[in-house]
Amino acid sequence: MGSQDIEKKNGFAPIVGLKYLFKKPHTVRYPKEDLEVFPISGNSPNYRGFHTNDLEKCIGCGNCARICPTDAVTMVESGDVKVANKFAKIVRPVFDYGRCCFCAQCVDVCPTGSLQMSRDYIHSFHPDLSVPVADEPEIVSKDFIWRADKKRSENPGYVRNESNKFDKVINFERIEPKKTDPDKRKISFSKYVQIYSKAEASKEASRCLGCGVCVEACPNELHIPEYINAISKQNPEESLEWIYKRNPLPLICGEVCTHQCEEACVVGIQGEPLAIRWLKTFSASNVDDYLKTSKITLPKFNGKKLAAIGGGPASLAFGYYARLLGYDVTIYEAEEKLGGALMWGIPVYRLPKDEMMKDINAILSTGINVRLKTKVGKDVKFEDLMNSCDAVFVGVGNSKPMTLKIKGEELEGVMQGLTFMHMVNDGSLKDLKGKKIVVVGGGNVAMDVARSSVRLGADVTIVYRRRIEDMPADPEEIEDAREEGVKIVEMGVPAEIKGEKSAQAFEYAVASLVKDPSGGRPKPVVDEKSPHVTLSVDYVIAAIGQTPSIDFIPTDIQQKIGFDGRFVPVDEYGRTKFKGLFCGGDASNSRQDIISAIGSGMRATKGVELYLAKEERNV
Amino acid sequence: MSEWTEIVDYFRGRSMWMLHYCTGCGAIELPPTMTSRWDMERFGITPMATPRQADILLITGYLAIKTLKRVIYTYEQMQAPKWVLGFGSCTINGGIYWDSYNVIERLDKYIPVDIYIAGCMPRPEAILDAFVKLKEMVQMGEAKGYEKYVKNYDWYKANQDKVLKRTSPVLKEIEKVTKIG
Amino acid sequence: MADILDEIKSMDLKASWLGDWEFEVLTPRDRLASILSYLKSKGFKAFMGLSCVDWIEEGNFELVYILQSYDLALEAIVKTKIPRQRPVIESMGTIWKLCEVYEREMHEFFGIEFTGNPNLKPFFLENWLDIPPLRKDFDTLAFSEELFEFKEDETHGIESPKRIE
Amino acid sequence: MELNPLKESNDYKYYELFIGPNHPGIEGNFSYVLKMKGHSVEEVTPDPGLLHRGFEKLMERRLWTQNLALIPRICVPEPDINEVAYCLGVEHMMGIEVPKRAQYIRVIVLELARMASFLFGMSGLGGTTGHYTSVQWLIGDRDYILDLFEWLTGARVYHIYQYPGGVKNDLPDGWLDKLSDFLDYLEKRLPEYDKFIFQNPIIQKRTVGLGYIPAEDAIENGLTGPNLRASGVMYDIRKAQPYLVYNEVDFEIPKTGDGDAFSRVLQRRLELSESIKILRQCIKQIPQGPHRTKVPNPFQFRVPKGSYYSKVESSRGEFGYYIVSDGDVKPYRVYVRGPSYSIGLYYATKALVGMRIEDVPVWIHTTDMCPPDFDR
Repeated sequence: MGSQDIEKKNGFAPIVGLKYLFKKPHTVRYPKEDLEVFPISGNSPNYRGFHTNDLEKCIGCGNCARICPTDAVTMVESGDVKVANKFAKIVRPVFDYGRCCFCAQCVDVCPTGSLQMSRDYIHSFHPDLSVPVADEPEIVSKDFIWRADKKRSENPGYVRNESNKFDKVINFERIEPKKTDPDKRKISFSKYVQIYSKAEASKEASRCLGCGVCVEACPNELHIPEYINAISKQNPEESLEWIYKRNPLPLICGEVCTHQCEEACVVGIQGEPLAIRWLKTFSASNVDDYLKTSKITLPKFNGKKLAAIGGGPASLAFGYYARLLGYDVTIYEAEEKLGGALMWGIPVYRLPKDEMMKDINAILSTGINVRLKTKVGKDVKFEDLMNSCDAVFVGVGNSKPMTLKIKGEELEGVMQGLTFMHMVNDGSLKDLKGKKIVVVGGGNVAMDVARSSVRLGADVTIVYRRRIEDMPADPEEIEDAREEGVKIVEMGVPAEIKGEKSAQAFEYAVASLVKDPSGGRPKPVVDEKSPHVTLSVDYVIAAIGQTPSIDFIPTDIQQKIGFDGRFVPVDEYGRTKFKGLFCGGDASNSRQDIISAIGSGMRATKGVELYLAKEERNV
Repeated sequence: MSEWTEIVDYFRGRSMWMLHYCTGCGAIELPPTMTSRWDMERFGITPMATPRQADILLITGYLAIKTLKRVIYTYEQMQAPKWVLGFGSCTINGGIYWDSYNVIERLDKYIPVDIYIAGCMPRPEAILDAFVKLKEMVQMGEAKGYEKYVKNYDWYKANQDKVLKRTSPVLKEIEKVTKIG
Repeated sequence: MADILDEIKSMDLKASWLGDWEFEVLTPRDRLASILSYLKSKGFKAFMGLSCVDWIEEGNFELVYILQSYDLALEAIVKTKIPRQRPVIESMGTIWKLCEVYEREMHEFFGIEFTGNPNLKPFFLENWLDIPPLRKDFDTLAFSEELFEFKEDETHGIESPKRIE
Repeated sequence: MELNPLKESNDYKYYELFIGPNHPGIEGNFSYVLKMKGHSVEEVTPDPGLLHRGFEKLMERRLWTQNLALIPRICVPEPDINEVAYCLGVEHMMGIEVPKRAQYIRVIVLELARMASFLFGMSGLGGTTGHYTSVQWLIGDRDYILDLFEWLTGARVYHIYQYPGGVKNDLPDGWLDKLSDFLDYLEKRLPEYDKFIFQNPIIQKRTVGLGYIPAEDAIENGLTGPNLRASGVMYDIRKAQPYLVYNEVDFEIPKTGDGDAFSRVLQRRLELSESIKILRQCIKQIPQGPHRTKVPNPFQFRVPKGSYYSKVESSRGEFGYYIVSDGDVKPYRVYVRGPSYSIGLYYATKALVGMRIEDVPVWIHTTDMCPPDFDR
């Protein structure tokens, strides 16, 4: 049709209009009737109206607030809600409908799926006539602000459904670092987990939502979102700078940290959490000079002297941060090498010694004195230290192992886990070919013992009191151990070790699990009916935990600080009840892992500073 | 006298003319509301081209500073009784343009608003709902924003002037640093 | 189609494809007028737009001329940089009269002077006394907070973790 | 902008008046100052900025994906075109491949938006020519398109449905049937539209021969889209530089070719038929498969360094996004080229001169300009 063939209208055309008299009206007579075009009456079934939020499912991560293009969402503390898990915060999103543009980006980014939109959209407000004009803007704007709750959830609108869950929509698969085959790795002590390549690291880092729930899970509150963001920008230097602010042992931590951050990671709610630990390893191993990269300038010594007892991560961290404040620190280590549990407790396939020394050397290069093979209490008197130094930090680990308390424990071939690991690490134990070993316990030490034994050629069985899923060891560790051929016996309660001079058989009872009414882990219960199983063994290794040993401290001081045999009570700055004595490391925190130890050392530095500043004022 | 006012208010509510002025994007939902699908003439509301014959001023969303001036002119030209409807998020607290250098934040600092509607933008149903509410308010004699404007003229004027009659740069410090070469 | 790019390259200018249907030409500012008229004579008759990018760190404004050829179905994007300190450039109103309108906008939003453009009066903004708003050093939120009297909490109520520093 | 008062010096011959912003004859919130002599226009000065929101600045402050909430608001009558243009640009710069199904859905959405925009624009013409039936009919029918959109995206006007890498949700069950029902309905309606709009003597008298734009003028002044094609330049981005799956569907560029106001409207009307044709093919050809490909999460959404000018044929002409990235999570600069810019702010100052005042609104509406897209 072109403009030239427009025909003229005929004169009867208006009459055609009469036919509309008999048609159904086009008008929707709202509010008397509603739209009837969708499967349900009213507006569309996926309408983006006011928000609904399942307050108990919500974990308060704040991603909705951060994605909001209009800044309409504020996280407000809500004491009246129950939290879903131990990492959940008690803040909940509050929406300002004087800002909201109903774009649903908050719904799309909600990791728990608790936030949804309803089909409700009508809300109007008129300010009261008596309100003074100057207050009116505030009053009006307040009326449009409310916390989203479940009130509207019977009328759901825009909801994230199956087809646009996180894993279908965003790059979501965890990138596992390459690992050597179990068959190959079980014959060698070399490291079997490969560090990410730059591309892998950047891809893995780009899964981070940046909410920072992990930060609160971390015992030392590392700047996790910041350093992951830097990796995502392919900038390991910047990343290390962030890490180094709160962790002077980045590579060690990357390799062996218990990574509670990953348990808290919100990405893990719908998929697998970020490999935060491996990312840290990546940035630490891609930087040669930590101090230079993190732009550390060392201050002059301020004349104060500090002593740190023990050469483990707590003392190293304490030494490093105290040095940054200008203190002159001396570390007293009983063994011939620094590192404590890292050196002797952790097998080299998890933490190669050269990687470890890289971290430690960086710390030492700041100018920290180290006195090796010096046992406090034997070579140096504790009282002398207290007198000669301005403050003393006790950063000793747990060296006193707990015993099985069963018959036959005194037999030859029955060993403690830590002793065993020490022997493996110092090279005194080289071959266990053909030997049968039973490891009792389910922690990381038990795994280390078992897997080291496998590498030495032994046939290993782990006996644990509860189920595999109750084991305190990292799931990855358990998985890797099983891949390497470690047998795991669940619900085995040790009963007796038999043998004449050396251990020959290990007997355990098969327990049944009884639910703990208070909600904790189920308890294994053994009674007369429980069947007993006997394994023939060459060695039995108990790895069921340790307690600290602070024998070098005089008993009166031990009593004064309230040491109960397992635990030294300290405040948030590592201060004990004895003036000038600070404590960190496994001796003073219940989590007993490396990052807690580092954290305790760092906080103790702050405590020392507060203490000395106070001293000065008093003088 | 008061009975007479009640009667007048009742009839006022039955016939309100809406000024045909699209100040912002919310105006796109007005044609459907005005025409056959939702047909707001059922409530006696119909568009009107000139401010002097209109009763309702719709602020359909954001107001750029330049438009604010026109809106104030228009509002002052309208004859009382007159009512203002704030449409959507932008009029309440800035909406999506909260950080824009050219869009005002809260409408009721500049002119009195009788009723606000949530939404970005409000659906025709929400608009009709607000109209019905406004109608009730007018009939009850509760919508007296125009009296407020007269009473608090100085306050409104001062707010208006702050935005419209600027004599010096708003961000003084920055201006010093980056003087155009 | 590729010929035009080779020809431009032979004129000692940097040019490259940005996509299937468009290429960019980087030119020094003194050759801008000649390259634009050359492209116009080659079929890029329609002037589609003028944009500006404020590269504050390198201290330049980058002017971007977008041209369209209906015969070749190609877009040419001509870019030139001028110093941020003295943002002055000749008006291209002699080639496309239409360009003067865009220049007026860029003058308003970036403060660029176009010599030869008779009409650089305020356009979109009224009574604007601050630095041009699209410059990178103009803080729109601060401006908005100051003029419209509100205070924005950009932490969204998310507390930063409590750390012992 | 202020008006100049009448002056004695020129014998009160000239006077100035505003057309807009508060004027039913102008599209949107925008105004021209007309200097008049008698009833003919002597000089036209556009006065934009009444809708200026500083989008280009706001976008620099927001994440790449946060901008998706902002972008549809640049041009109200056809938000989807903005979304698609921006997404196409971002996808090109990131090298994202969009699944076939998503591309088809995008074409469907774009064509529906074009139809909605045409119906809206035409109703405006009805308003300015005093032909109020067309307002009632066309806006009413446009609402059926909005219903389809609402079901698909969850909102009537601002759909926020596109996302880099595809579309946010798959088509709901039964949506395509509903779409084809609507197309049947519209096809039945179209002859009626033709009768009462194009064969209507009033509209013919008001538009035929008005505001003639020769082809060279149209090119020289940067006109695009139906306005350009009505002048006889058969250039359509969908054909010349096919994006999405426009090369897989069969459609034609209708030729009207007079360049007057009537042919501009007719051009749109005929392109509406082509849209229906495209939609019918899409319904038939749309493949199964994913509607979205995976992209980084919004907080880590980084676009590689570079720049790109992406464009989409909208119902008004070429909508272009010049996007500059410095590799960060926020765009460095986004420049929006609105299709009405050249015609509304520049060409109108030439074309309206000499026109009678009552023709000015008609001319404005036949060019279908949309002030928000140049005000931004």
